[in-house]
Amino acid sequence: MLFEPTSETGEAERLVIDVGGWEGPLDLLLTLARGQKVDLREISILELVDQYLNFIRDAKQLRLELAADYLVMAAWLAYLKSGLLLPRPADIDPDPEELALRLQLRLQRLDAMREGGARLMARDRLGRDVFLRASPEGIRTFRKAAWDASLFDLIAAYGHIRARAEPPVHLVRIRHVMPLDEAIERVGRLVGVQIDWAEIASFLPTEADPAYRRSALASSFVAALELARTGKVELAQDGAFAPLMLRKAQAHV
Amino acid sequence: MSEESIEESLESLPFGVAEEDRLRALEALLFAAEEPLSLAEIERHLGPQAGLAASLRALAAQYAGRGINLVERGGRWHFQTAADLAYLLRREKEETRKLSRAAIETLAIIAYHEPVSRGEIEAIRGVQISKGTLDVLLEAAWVRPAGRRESPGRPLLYATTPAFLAHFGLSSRRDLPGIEDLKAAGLLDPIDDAMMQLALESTSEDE
Amino acid sequence: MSEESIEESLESLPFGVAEEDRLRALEALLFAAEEPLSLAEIERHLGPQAGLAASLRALAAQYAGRGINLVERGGRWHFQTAADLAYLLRREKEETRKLSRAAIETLAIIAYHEPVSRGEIEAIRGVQISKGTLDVLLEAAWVRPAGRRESPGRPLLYATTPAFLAHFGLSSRRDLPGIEDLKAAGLLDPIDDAMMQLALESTSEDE
Repeated sequence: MLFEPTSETGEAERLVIDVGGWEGPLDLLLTLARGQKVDLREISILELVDQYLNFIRDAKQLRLELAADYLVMAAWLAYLKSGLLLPRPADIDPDPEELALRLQLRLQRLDAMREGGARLMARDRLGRDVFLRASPEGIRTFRKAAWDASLFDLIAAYGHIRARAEPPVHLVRIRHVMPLDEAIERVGRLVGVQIDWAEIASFLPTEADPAYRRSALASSFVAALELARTGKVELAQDGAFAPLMLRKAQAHV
Repeated sequence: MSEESIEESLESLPFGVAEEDRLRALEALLFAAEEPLSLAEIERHLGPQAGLAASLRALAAQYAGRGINLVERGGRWHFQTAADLAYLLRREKEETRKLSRAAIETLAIIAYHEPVSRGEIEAIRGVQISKGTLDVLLEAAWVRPAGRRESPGRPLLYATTPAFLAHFGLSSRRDLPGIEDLKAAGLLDPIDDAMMQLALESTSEDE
Repeated sequence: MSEESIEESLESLPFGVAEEDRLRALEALLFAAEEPLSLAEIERHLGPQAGLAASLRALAAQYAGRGINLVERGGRWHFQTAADLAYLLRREKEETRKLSRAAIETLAIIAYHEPVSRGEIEAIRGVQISKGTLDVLLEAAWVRPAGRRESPGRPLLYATTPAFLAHFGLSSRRDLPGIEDLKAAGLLDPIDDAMMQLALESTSEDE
């Protein structure tokens, strides 16, 4: 057996491979070409074709089952042979001479790769001829994280948690106001002791809180209207935005 | 590299073979060995060697002062890198990384409430914390386990470390601003939410 | 790997430090490394090095003829035992796996022609290759997929790896046995269409 059978052998070519150890028709051709014992560049293609066709014929006589690609190659070679031997028009395409040359190149190339593979395998190979250290310590870079966080980040984060944790409570401030009842009572009382016209502002409390004074003014105004409606006070104003004057209702004559 | 093969005469480096060849063989043998080799083991490979110990010492002398040294430990020989170069082989590289939002919040809670259990941290944050979050803080040495609470489940407690104070420039935890300070600084305003989001969420792969 | 590691390494081997110290550092680093180291990887550990390649060559020269050699394989450097001492070391080493003939040829075709498609490999060998053949080479990490050819069908291409060069003791693909002669003879020219055609006419049980 020339070569070990390989995993590539299909069931159909098994017998062929087992007999000759070829991996496909090109491999067989190369083996036959090598048999001519000349440089592959000097090979006689016609002789090679005959050798191949003879091999196929013999194989058939031995009832060896040949894979289809061996037969395809045989047919192609037979065509090539006829092209090379028979007179032919000059412009036939493809030119049989060129086809022959191409076949030769293919054989050379396969041969070169086979040779290259063999020479690779024969080199001083790591783990077979040359050795590395069995258990190197290894070189390591430990990544140590230097965390980037500032005090502000920290306290801001805490503030954020607290803000998030305490649901916002909406407090409405109790504002200092003068309710209407109180204004009516107060304006009624003050007007009672007043003889003449007086500005509404003079009825307001003297407290400093401007908000309260504004509230008192509004309440007192509404109170004055109410008192006028019920006939307890009289109102007078010289013009728009002029001071509002009031006095106790006079007995009508 | 293609000195084909070997003069068979070297087979077991018998007497009389040049000392240099023996040193080469020892070098290769000790270099490729899985373990430090005793004299007996060396002889199992090279054949009986007269004056082997002397050869080893001679080889060790050749390597003295180099980046690789030949040393004897308990009767076994091996090559090792020179002790003063160890730092080249094991180096620490600092990498600045931003703490995730989950981590900084967890750290803040521990700082303000320590000692505090994980459950309490989660209650305060209102969010579960992943194991990785506490691991980051433990690894940074800002947080340490601080015993267990004597309550059902005996939960592990966490507290901050001196390294935490050092990193954040605090002389003690009392230096942390109180709630009133935070309020005054506007840090409790809900309005800050969006801003915090921006500030902290830039790196939050944590949860 | 992050690159921002350079600052602190300068302190270890600053410029102007004696060449001898650099050689020591290189020795130690290459000795301890688990994989062959490229110049870039060496600089990652030692910091930027002017004239690093020259130093490595100088170190390799110091080790030439010794039992251990410093070699460059595909731009990566490592120590290995001298080839002529293989017989001393081999006995306890496991036998390297025997490659099938198909695998050897396929490997050679890839190495000499890379990048090369499966169809081209089949054209050269004149036979279909089984999936297992390429798998063996891929598994040995001698061969890697190397993109696709921008031609109809966009076939996947294969090329060799640094591990291939290291295993077979090649500094680069230029060291492939006889590659210059084959190139000159036109035997490494691209596989032409006619040849592919011929290959495709063969039957296929494989695909």
